[in-house]
Amino acid sequence: MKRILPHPLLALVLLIAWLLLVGSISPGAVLLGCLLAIGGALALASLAPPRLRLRRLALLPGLLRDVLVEVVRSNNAVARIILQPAAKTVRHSGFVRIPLDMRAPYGLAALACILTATPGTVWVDYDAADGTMLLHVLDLSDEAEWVRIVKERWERRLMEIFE
Amino acid sequence: MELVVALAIGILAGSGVWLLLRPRTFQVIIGLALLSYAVNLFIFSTGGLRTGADAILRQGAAGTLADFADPVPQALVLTAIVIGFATTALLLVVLLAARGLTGTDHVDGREREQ
Amino acid sequence: MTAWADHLLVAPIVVPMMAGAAMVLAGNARPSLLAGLGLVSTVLLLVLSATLLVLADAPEVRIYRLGNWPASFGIVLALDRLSAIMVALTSVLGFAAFVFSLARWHRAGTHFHPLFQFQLMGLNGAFLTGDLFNLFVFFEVMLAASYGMTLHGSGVARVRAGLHYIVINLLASLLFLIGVSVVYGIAGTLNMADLAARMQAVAAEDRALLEAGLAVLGIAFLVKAAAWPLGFWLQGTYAAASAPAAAALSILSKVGIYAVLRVWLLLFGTGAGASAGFGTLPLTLIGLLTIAFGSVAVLASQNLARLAGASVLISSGTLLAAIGMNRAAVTGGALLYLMGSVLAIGALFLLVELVERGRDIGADVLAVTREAFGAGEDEEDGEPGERDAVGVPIPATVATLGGSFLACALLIAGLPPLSGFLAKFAILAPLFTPGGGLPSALAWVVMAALILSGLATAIAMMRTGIDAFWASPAGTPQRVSVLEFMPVALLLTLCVALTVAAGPALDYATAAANALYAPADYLRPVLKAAEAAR
Amino acid sequence: MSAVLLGWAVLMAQFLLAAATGCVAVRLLRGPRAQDRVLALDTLYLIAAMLLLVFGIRTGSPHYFEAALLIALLGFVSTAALAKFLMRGEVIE
Amino acid sequence: MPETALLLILVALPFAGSLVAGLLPTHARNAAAALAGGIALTSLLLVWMAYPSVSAGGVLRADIAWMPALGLNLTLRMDGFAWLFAGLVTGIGALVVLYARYYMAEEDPVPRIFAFLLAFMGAMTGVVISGNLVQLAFFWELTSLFSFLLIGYWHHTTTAREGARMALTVTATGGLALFAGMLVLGHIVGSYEVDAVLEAGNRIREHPLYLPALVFILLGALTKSAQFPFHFWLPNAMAAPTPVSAYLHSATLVKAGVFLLARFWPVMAGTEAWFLIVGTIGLVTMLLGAYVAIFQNDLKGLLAYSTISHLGLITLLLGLNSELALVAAVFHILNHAAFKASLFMAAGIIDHETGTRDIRRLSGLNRAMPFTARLALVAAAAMAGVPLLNGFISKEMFFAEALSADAPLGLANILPFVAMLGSAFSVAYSLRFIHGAFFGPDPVDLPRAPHEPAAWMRFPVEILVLTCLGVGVLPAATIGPFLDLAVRSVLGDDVPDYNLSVWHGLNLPLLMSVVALAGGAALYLSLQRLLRSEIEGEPLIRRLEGKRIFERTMVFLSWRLARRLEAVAGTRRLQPQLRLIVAAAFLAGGAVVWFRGFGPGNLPPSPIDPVLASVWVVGGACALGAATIAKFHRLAALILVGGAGLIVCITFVWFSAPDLALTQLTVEVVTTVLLLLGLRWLPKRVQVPGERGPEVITRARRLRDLALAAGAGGGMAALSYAVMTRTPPDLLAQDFLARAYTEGGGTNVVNVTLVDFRGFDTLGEIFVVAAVALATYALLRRFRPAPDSLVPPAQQLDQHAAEPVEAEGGTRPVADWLLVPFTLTRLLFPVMALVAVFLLLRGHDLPGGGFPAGMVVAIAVILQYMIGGTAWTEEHLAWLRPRVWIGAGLLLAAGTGLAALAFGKPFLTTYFAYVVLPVIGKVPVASALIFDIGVFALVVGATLLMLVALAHQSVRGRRATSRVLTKPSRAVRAPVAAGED
Amino acid sequence: MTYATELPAWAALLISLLLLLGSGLAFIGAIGLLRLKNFYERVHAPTLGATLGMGCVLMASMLFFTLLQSRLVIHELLIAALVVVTTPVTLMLLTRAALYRDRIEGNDTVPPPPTGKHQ
Ligand code: NA
Ligand code: NA
Repeated sequence: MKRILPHPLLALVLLIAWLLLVGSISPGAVLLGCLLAIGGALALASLAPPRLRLRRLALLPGLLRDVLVEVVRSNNAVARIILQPAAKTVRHSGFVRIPLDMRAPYGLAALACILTATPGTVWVDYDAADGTMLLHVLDLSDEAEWVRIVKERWERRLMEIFE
Repeated sequence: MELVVALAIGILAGSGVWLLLRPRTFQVIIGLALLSYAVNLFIFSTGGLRTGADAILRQGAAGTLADFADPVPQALVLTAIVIGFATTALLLVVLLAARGLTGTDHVDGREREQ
Repeated sequence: MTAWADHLLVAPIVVPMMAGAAMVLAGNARPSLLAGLGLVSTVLLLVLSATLLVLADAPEVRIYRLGNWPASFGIVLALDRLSAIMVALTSVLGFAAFVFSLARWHRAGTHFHPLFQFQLMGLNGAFLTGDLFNLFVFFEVMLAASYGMTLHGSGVARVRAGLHYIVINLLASLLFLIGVSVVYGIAGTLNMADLAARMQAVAAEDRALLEAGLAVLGIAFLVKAAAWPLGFWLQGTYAAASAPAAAALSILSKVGIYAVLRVWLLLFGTGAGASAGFGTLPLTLIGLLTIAFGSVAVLASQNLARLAGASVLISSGTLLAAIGMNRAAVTGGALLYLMGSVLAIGALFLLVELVERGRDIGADVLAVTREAFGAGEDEEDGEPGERDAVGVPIPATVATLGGSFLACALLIAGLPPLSGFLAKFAILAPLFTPGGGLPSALAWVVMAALILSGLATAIAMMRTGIDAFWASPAGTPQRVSVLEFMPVALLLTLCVALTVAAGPALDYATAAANALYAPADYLRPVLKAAEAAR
Repeated sequence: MSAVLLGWAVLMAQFLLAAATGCVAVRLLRGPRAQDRVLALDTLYLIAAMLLLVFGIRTGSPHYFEAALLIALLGFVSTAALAKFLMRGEVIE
Repeated sequence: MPETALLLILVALPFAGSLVAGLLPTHARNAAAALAGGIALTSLLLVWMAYPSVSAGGVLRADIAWMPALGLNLTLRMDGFAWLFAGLVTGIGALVVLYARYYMAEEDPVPRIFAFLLAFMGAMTGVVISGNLVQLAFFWELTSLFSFLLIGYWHHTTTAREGARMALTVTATGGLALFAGMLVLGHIVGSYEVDAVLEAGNRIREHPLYLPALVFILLGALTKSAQFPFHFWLPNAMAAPTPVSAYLHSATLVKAGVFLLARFWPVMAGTEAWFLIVGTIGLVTMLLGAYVAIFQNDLKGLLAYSTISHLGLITLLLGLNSELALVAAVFHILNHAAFKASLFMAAGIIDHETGTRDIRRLSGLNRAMPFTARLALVAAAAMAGVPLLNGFISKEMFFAEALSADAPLGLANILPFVAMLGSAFSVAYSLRFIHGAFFGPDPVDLPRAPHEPAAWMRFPVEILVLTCLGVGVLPAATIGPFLDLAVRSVLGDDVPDYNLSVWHGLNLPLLMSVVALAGGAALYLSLQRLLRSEIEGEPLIRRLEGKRIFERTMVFLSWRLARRLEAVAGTRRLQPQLRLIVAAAFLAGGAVVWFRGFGPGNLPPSPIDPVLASVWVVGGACALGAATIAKFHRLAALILVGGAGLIVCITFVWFSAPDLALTQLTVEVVTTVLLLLGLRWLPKRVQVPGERGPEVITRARRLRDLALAAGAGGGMAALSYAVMTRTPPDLLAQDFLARAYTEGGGTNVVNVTLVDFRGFDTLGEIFVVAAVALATYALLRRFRPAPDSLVPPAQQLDQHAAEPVEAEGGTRPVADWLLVPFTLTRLLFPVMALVAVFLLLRGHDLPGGGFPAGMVVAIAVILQYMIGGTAWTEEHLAWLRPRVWIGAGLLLAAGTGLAALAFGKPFLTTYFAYVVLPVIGKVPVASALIFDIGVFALVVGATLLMLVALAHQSVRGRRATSRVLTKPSRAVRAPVAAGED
Repeated sequence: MTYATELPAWAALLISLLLLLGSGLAFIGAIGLLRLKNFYERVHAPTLGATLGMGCVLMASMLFFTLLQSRLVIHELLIAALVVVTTPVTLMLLTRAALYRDRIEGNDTVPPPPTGKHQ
């Protein structure tokens, strides 16, 4: 089974992507989609990606919702910062180094996606040796607060899902 | 709209020619890239500019020029883009080889003596 | 249904195409397999082109509709005598260069074989196609392969020259595209015959535009033909290229000439309405200037390879000047000239390598300076005795090479007894038609140009030849394998054959030229096919 | 009604995106650092994709979607290449 | 023997013999000589066989079609005059061959010289029996060619090479002029046939082109006959072995010129121009040659200048426009041939036996070789015009003509005196020849002890001297009939009465002879001191050495001037060439427009879309920005070009061309990566802040380029505007749209056009891509980076992060800063592949197709290379073998085209049908899709081959560096690579 | 806009709002790119367009084509997914590159590399 379909979850994603692309769920499309998904998974297998294990899938919808809310919220915040008159700049931006406990590659990737997708924060660097991550924050008032946000709001839940 | 496109072609071509006449190989390759944009747009423009024309025929129907953009210049541009891409790649490699062998990136393979 | 004989038209393109593709797949690991494939392909091309020569000798052109689409709509191939001549020259030169390369050049770098096949494919396609844009595509096939061929073997000189060659050809290709698209935008077709048929109908206010587009197209052709002042790239490129590549290049510059001939005569023939005869005077003038520059360049050449390149310039100029005279008989002569010139220059390029092999680099420069500073005068001032002078036996290799060089020189300079002289006569004779009215001033200039350029070539080649074969000490003779000499011998033998059979060859060439000047024979089958399909 | 409203909105959206393109272009031209330009190019890719999507709505044609998809899929490759070049002086090591 | 065969054999036999001789082994001297002699004798026999019919007034002809369309046939024509010359050529040829057999050294590779001699003889025969003007020019140039080879026989000596080169340069130039003259003459006459020409005398002389024709033909004749001012090549030609000299100087090469003058004398002479040119040149040459001959110290040099003088005499005679003078000229041609050949042979014998030809060293040889001395004496006397020898009679005739000449410009008055003076000079140098070599004290210090030569070597001389004597004593009986025959065939019925007898009574010519003989003897005696001095060359005009002037002129014209002109009219630099091409295109298009005049078209322009217009403001700014900063800020320029490309892409979408947008986009990305890969190998270029502004010249050059760029841009803009605003013609597009679905089976017309209607273009295009990829790969295999690019980029020396980091589960492939991208991009690989398949499969009906699909796959792979590194990617994607993709793609695409042949359809005919499959339903099956898959495979393979080959350079570079720099230090750091801003 | 006449008014309104919001965010992002002081601040600006901006436009597109073609058209989700996945990659690489360059040039406003690492 593993040899035929090495990454079943990813294959499923590929099948969905295919169906989205062709915009049809006719038998032909599904059949071809399955073939391509298997092929894609095989191709991916040759790149030896880390194995993807999702442990607590139930957490995922909540996480997604929070991400969306956070995206909207920070969009608003950053838009304000951009549009405020130049004179009123009391804010300062800066880097924060955040120690991470998570080691799962997909978890880290997901964290990077979330942090980068929310305007106002950019994942800059990750140091595997000491497990710290460097974050740049547009409106940096309190470094500790950011460390807390990242660790509590995102890292913990991601670790539950991916580790 | 024709004027805008014509001006666009002119600016691309002008910039391209200017760079083409410069002494450094990199300038030349950038110039050729710009020039081929200009030429591709030029070919494309000879078929006429049609915003919102159909690009795809409806099943079973024959198209007419009233509803469709002229496909011939498009086909020509596609060929031209591909050929342009290939030759740009070759030129790049040759200019790298020239730089490696002659030690300079001057188009003549030697710095001009003053 | 298409008769099998009809497929012969596409065969000269498909054969090298498939051979080249198979060679890519075969990889570099099995050189003998590649060589075998190449040999099969080139020999097959020889046979095919001979057949096409016979097939083309008919009143009407032959049409091949690719994809079974009607002419003027799909792409057609058209075979007339001119195409047949060009394809035959390609095949012969291709065969010669290929055999030559088997001695050593094909191992000088990777991918020689497929690139060589692609070059043949591009050339044949360019000569056979009846579609303007398809002509562009095959120009590009041929050029892309020729880039590889000129760079084959790498090294400073090749890369340096190759860079110029590529940049200039890219620019010319862009000009080609501009010209083609204007033509399409105004005339609405890409098929050359269809275009010719539409020329008369082009509205007066659109004609200037069409002609401007064609003028730009003409510049693109002239760049490829290395006309002055657009062809300075040629000498350097040809001189730097490896021998088989340069030999094959000797027909490449003729592609520009071919395009001028084909497009000009078809579009600006008598049927072109107000555009008839467009640009002929500029063409002659450019041709004459090219001859002049070529003559100067041939004299100023410091080495054999550049000299050979300069002779290509003269040959291009001669053809352009002759075509510009806009008379069928002159063009017929020019075609005869083209045949001999392509073969001879091809042979010369192969020979250059054999002669230069084992000579000191810079020997040519020495030769010229020796002459320039009159070194060696001391010898004469001594006793005028000649008894210490005993002839030096010439090794067979040197003698053969020398003889071949002499033949090349005679051919290229247009001196008797070989075909070069006859070809020049064939160009000039119609300009000085026995018993006709007084020759035009231009005719005198063309005569002067042809004769003086021949003289310049003769002087330059004599200088180089004397130095290469007479002045250098006959120490170690060059090592030349039979495989390398056979192609030279083949090309020169063909030149001799062209001399002996000058009459029939000229008849063929004149028939080709006459057909070009009476494009109705070209248009009829193409348009007939188009009509039938509508 | 719908047509008028939507037409106006599309036009406005296009104008905003065009204006965005203009802002980006200033960064693209001014820099000052290479990373600024790369960032601007990346933004330009993004805006171009949006412009194409809006254009799809304007013409009611689904055929421009793939172009937007390709921009989203491939645009980042050139940005990543540029960034990697800045970082390592070499795109492929 | 039929006349055709006779004439043909006469011409062809020597050439055939030459070929055989050339193939003989180097030392087969007897075989070669026998062959050559046999052929010469056979030829002579053939000539003799022609005598009966020629002497009866007949003209032998042979006519073989060669280029009948242009009136150039192999026409051979032998009348009396040609017969006489043919006899001369073959007869003396036979003697020379015999002489050469003994003259040439044992170790000389003689077959070669016999081969050349025979070929030359054939060419000369061809000249004299040509019946066609062009053919005459043809053989004429052949004589130049073979004389070149003969003179250069001893090519290891400088003198031989230079003599040969000079001879060929001068005579071939003349030959080309002659060719031009023949063309003009043919134009005047209306035919190239000699017969026709000879009948058209009046037409020729009265034609407006008479003078050009005359000048051209004379240029040919006078250069060949070594007439002033073209005489200088002849003395240098004596670098040839003596037998060759004997042949060239007596019967052949130089005689070709006077042969031509005599041949066309009836139709071209008789005008004032003729007299002024031919007569004057002959006169000057005669005097000059004779004067210089006196002062030659080399026996052969003396004879050479004497030849010039005698040919001047003949030319003068021909120039006198009198029939009797013509007779004298023809007669003197024969006489000169006889005595000059024998004298050259005698000189050769002296040289052969003593080892020197220097008159100052030679002396008293009549004791050692009395027989030779006597022979030489007689021959020299004939040359001096001593009575009872042949030279005397023709000289008498000359004096008579000089006295009676009807010359303009008062030349008639001085002619007799000039004639006497020339004759006296001739006596003087003849005396010097004989006295200097054979008389006086015994020679001292000669290289060899002199003695008589082999009998057979003397034999030819004996024959010739006997002839001189025979003709001198009994002219009418010996030469009479032949001369008459020749003259009659030239002049036709207008032959004047002439008297071939030794004694004409006591008359003025006789007196002149006596004066000349006495004067010559006196002159020789008076010059004794001067001649013995060491001073080289002749007094008065010593500085006017023709050879030196010629060399200087040639070096100037053919080298210095040519080099200068080439530098002025050409360039080896790229920029001027590109400038010229751009300018030429601009001017060509512009000129047409200027002369024809055109304005914008008749269509109203469509309304301006403000969105696209403002987007193009950005696009234009990008283009201009790139143009401005590309020199110092390469990366920025690259980014800006990317911006412009994106705008082009948007434009394609705007104007309903989604396929173009897709393709442009993929190309855009790959090109950026490609150029970035290249950027690493280019030298750093950093703008120095305090740098002074460009020089004035540079600034002017830039201004010019700016104008050119503006012109080109403006021109293209105007052209496109004009085309766009014109009513579209009856476009082909109509057909494409109408048939795309019904006959092409696809709804995406552009794609159907690409893979079907114009599939041949696409097929060509993929071969372009393949060729480029192969060429790129081949070139990169030999890539050698410049030393300064060998140093890894500064970034890498600074960051040691490139080293793999130890982590759980083995070595991680990438640096940890790439960890997250590495995870994400790997996931993107199958997604990209999926999109590619999607684009490929839908292409025929919807935007997409093989090309963009292939590019997407290539980009997917490149992304892995970028993030994962070369080594890792190649380890994991080993199944990607670009060359296989290329080959398979090409074969698939071309093979699809070929498959149509099996169905009796032309190449590339597509097949299209719907197939109903279970479950899936109706599925379109189109061969065009297979074609497109071929395109796809090719694009994947070619793009990867290029990019990966380029990427590999870094790996190779690193390997090379690690050998050089084991420990990178700051000192070797290259300047910061991206000093772009 | 002939296609749009068939659209219900609510949809038109919604689509219009989404379009305006999306493009407005992109525009604000672009302004941010222009206005913000240094690179590290500017790097945040485009995210506006990339996240919510793009999201709005995609939603507008989905809505529009779903109604127009009377079938579910949601392939825009792919673009959304791709943007989410690719944006971190670019920004991360780019910011790190900027960081590196600033460190090399001794710009002390940027943090030093983590301890125990070479610089
Ligand atoms: Na963010
Ligand atoms: Na397509």
